[in-house]
Amino acid sequence: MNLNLLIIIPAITALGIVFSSGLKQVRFVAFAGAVIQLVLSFVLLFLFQQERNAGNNEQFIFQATYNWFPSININYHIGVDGISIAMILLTAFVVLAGVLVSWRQEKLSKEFFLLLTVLSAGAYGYFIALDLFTLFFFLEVAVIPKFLLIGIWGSGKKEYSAMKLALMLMGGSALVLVGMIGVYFSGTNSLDLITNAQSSIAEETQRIFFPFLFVGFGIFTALFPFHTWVPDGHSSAPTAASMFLAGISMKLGGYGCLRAAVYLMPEAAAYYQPVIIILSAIAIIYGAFATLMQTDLKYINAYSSVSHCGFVLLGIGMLNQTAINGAVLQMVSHGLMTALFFAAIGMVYDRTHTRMVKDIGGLLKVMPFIATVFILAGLCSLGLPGLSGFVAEMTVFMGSWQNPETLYRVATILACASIVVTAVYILRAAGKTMFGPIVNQEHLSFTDAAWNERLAAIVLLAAILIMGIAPFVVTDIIYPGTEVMMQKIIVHQ
Amino acid sequence: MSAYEIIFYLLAAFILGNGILAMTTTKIFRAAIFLLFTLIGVAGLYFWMQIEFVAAVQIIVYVGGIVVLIIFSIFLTQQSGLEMPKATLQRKIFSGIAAICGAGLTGLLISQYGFTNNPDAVLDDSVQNIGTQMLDYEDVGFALPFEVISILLLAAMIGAIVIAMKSKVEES
Amino acid sequence: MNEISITHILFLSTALFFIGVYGLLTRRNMITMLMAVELILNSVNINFVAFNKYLYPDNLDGLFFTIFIIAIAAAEAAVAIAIIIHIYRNHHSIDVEDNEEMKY
Amino acid sequence: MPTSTLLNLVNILLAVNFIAGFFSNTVGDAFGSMFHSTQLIHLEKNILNLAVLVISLQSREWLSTHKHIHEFYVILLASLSGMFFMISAQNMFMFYLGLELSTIPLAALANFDLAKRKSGEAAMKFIISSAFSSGILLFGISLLYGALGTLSYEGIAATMSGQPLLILAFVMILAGFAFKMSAVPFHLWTADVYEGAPVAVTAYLSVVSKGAVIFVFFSVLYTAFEHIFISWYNFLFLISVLTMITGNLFALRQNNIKRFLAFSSIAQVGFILIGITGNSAEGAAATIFFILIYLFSNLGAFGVISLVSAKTGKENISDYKGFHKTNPLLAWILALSLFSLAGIPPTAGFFGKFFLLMSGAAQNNTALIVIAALNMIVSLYYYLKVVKAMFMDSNEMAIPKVNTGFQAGLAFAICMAGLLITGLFGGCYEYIFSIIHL
Repeated sequence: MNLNLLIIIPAITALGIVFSSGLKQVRFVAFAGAVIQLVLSFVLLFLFQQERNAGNNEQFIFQATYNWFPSININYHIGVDGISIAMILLTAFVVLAGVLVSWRQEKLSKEFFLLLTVLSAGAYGYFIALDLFTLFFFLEVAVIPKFLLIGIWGSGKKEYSAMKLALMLMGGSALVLVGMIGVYFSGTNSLDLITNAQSSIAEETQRIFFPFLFVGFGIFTALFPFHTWVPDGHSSAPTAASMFLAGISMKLGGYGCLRAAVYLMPEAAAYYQPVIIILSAIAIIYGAFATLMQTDLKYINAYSSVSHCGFVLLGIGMLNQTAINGAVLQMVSHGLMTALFFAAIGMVYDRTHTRMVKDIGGLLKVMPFIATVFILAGLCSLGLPGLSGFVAEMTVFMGSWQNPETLYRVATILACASIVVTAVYILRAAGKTMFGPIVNQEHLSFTDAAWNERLAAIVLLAAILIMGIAPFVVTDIIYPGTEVMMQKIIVHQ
Repeated sequence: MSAYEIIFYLLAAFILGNGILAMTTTKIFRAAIFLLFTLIGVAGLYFWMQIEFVAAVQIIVYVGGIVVLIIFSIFLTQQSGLEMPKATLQRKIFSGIAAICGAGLTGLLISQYGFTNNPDAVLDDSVQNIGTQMLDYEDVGFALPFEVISILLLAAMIGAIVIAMKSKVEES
Repeated sequence: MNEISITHILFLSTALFFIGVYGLLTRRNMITMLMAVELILNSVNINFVAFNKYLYPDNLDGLFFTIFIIAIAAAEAAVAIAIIIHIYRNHHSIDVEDNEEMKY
Repeated sequence: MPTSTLLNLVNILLAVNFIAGFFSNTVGDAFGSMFHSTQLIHLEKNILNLAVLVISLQSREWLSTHKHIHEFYVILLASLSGMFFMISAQNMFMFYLGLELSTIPLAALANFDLAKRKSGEAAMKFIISSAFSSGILLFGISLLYGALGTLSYEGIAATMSGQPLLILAFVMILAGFAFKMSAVPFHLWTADVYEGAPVAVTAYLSVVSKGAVIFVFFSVLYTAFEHIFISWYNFLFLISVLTMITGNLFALRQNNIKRFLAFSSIAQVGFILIGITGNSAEGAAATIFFILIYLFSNLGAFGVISLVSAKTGKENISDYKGFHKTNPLLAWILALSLFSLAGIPPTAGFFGKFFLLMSGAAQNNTALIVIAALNMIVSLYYYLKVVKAMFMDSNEMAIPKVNTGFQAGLAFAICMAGLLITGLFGGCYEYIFSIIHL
């Protein structure tokens, strides 16, 4: 299969949006694009499995290379392994749900859907890139749409949040840039992931440039102490943008940490392992406790995202296969769950026009569907068995426990303990807003979810349930991918 | 010390003295006159070096042209007897130190480099030779620069006229 | 004939150059700044002529450079004075600080 | 001839000139060795031709009310021809002559907003500072001539050494160049001149003038001063870092959008210098490529500003609040241009900056790359501030709808197409790289 389709379809969608007028046409084009992309992702999954079953054991399948700038050996190189496919599927689900949720986006609808599409194109391109330049290109493509989405359509102190987010993410990518240049001049004179993975980089060089790459990508995934853009950005963004931000954008970072930083520089990863573990453990605990203090639903989910993304980094930092599998699973699971959560919050907000926990109550009676979605998302977040969150976090814990050193044991236990805190804030928020007495009598007049909202929620819920009940569907694709990577990582430890 | 040397040092003192005065005097008209003397001194230096053509050009263009232009513009734009605004002392000291250090460093490096005069140097600077080379388009010729500078003079002239021309709007 | 070392002529031109630089840095009047520039260009001219005369008499590079610099200086002065006169008509002052509306 | 016919005719002729540039590819010398031509030089001239064409298209609005159109074009083209002679020069003499031909008439041009006080001041500042910088440059050249006895680049390269006096001469020449490129610490004239001069002239100064000087600068560095690379690397490193930082810090606090672009262009020069420190074919290619991109991005921005300024006279960043509501298309053009200046993909600026960094990094100077990366973030902040003003701030007194004429529209189309195509399609960079023979 030609992987370029994954970028071409959003590009065509974007063009279509540019040339259509009025909300109806625009959203139809965007919706059609998202559906086609989702179908395409499943086709990709199917073809990928077929190839694997046919005995194609290459690390990356469907590779394609174009000599972009031959004189300095920069290529447009794409290909997928199981990890990429999982991320692509995640993106397709979230994008579709995001378009559905924004169905009634009256204000500047054309620009809104255009930016969403560009953002998704950046994410797709990022997940299939096998050359650091290509990767970096798509990473940055995805930043500015976020800035505009938050700044134009956001709420609250949107301009501040948008600026903070854009600068911190660009700061992250600037660090990545330095790291990339370090990789290029480490001897291979190439930015190709495969080429660089095959020739090992000198350890001295690794130690200099690993922090750049890891922290650079880490900022995208809320690495402590660079997580401060997350709460502001997520809470100010319009619903669909929050979904994209938490669901996709934060995953760019985790994926990059794994794919570029740890995979290319395993020795340095081992060298810096304690730092990574400590920082991610802090992020988990800090995120959980900070959530306790929040009274705004969006802030609750934003801070809990910091905590959950800490698990991704913790898993990667443990440097063993189970933990890394867990990290990838957590990326997918958290992407779906948080998107669902933000969608539910957005639906509540559209009706009540408040996100404060104290102003809302007893919505289950008024709008049972939305309330159910909200509660399910919360349960997934606190790791209820049967939902995706449980699978992912369990795997991370199991992987982490394999690491016998005291420091890592402590970190693991602390991370486990954070689940309890998560349960507290989730149950408190859900209980107050969904069960409890009705606070505002006006809320009685609200209608339940419209068809587009239902569809969006169902799409995401389905994915969460499938992952929770039959995790092997996902793990089967991911494991071979991480296995190949682990071979290099373990050899070099 | 031969007369030849003495003349050089006198010329040098004349040039530098007038130069300093031109840059430090507070009355603008005096500054222009000191500049005039400096430029005449430089022309004298060319005569002393026996490069008559350049000396003549120096007098015709600089003394006869530019300085007259400057004096003319002084008359047009301000009362020549008035004192000009003074730079602050701090600025003067800073500039003075910068200039002296720069001159000292450059002078030091020049004397270290040890330029030695080419003993059998005979420069053919006859007007005929200059004219021939000026219009020569072969290897050592300056025909192209000659053309280029004519464009330059033309463009500068047009620009100057457009700017300095009195427009009717301003009169009303 | 060649008793004077070229180094002495270079000292003269260097001194003249830095006198010009000093003037440019301290003067706040446009016409006097223009005068400073003329001094700088003159010092360069002395250099070229001296080098050409005493060191490299094979061709006339330095001499021509000087002649062209003089011509360019004339053009420059003409444009500058046109601008000065124009400013004076609009502002009635040509001291840089008087009419400096623009700050860094 | 009525004004509009005249302007149309001029623009058509400029377009013909630009297209004809592609068909003239004679290589060799003329007038002894005074005029030299290679494929690379043709390309550089074509880039400048394109820029002049775009500027001419954009400034139609302003020119159509001006009384001295004929003179404007005569002076503009004289200055352009000066740049051509300068680029084609093979010795310091022709270089100097071309440089003066390109700057002295420009000073007159900077004064072409005859009724405005600032315009005259800008012209004066420009001519005095350029005369001063020529003076320094000339003193350096004269010392070089005295020490080496030659003015041609080849001759200098053959006999150049690390003697202190020669280094001093080199530093003086470098200072002269720094003035013309407005690199720190010789940048003080830039903002005032950019603000005061008419927008068309500012655009010309910031793109064509600067571009031409940079073309010459790196070719002189790479040919005449090739052998003292070790000496100039540190100077250039220092200048580039200072230029970037100063440009960025001052750009942060500007209110006037022309001053803002002036400081941003200073910062861009710092970035270009990073590429030049690479001292390699990659460095040269990256520099030319970046200038091509810089042309599109800067002229895109100046085009919008020029239109707005000609129609409403507003030039402050705060005037641009709510610009997107009234002029969505122009707002997007300005935003894309600014993104390209900030180096954000998929605009071409991203590729340009990346290649500059890559060629600079070839000297293994990690500090330089880190500083550059940090500066990219700072610069992003102020570019985004303008974008924020246009898209996010509300304004009762927003700039009313501005009509884009056909010609200005064409200029925008050229800029935007250039912004998107030059980077994404690698052929452009590869072509530049292939014709560089150092």
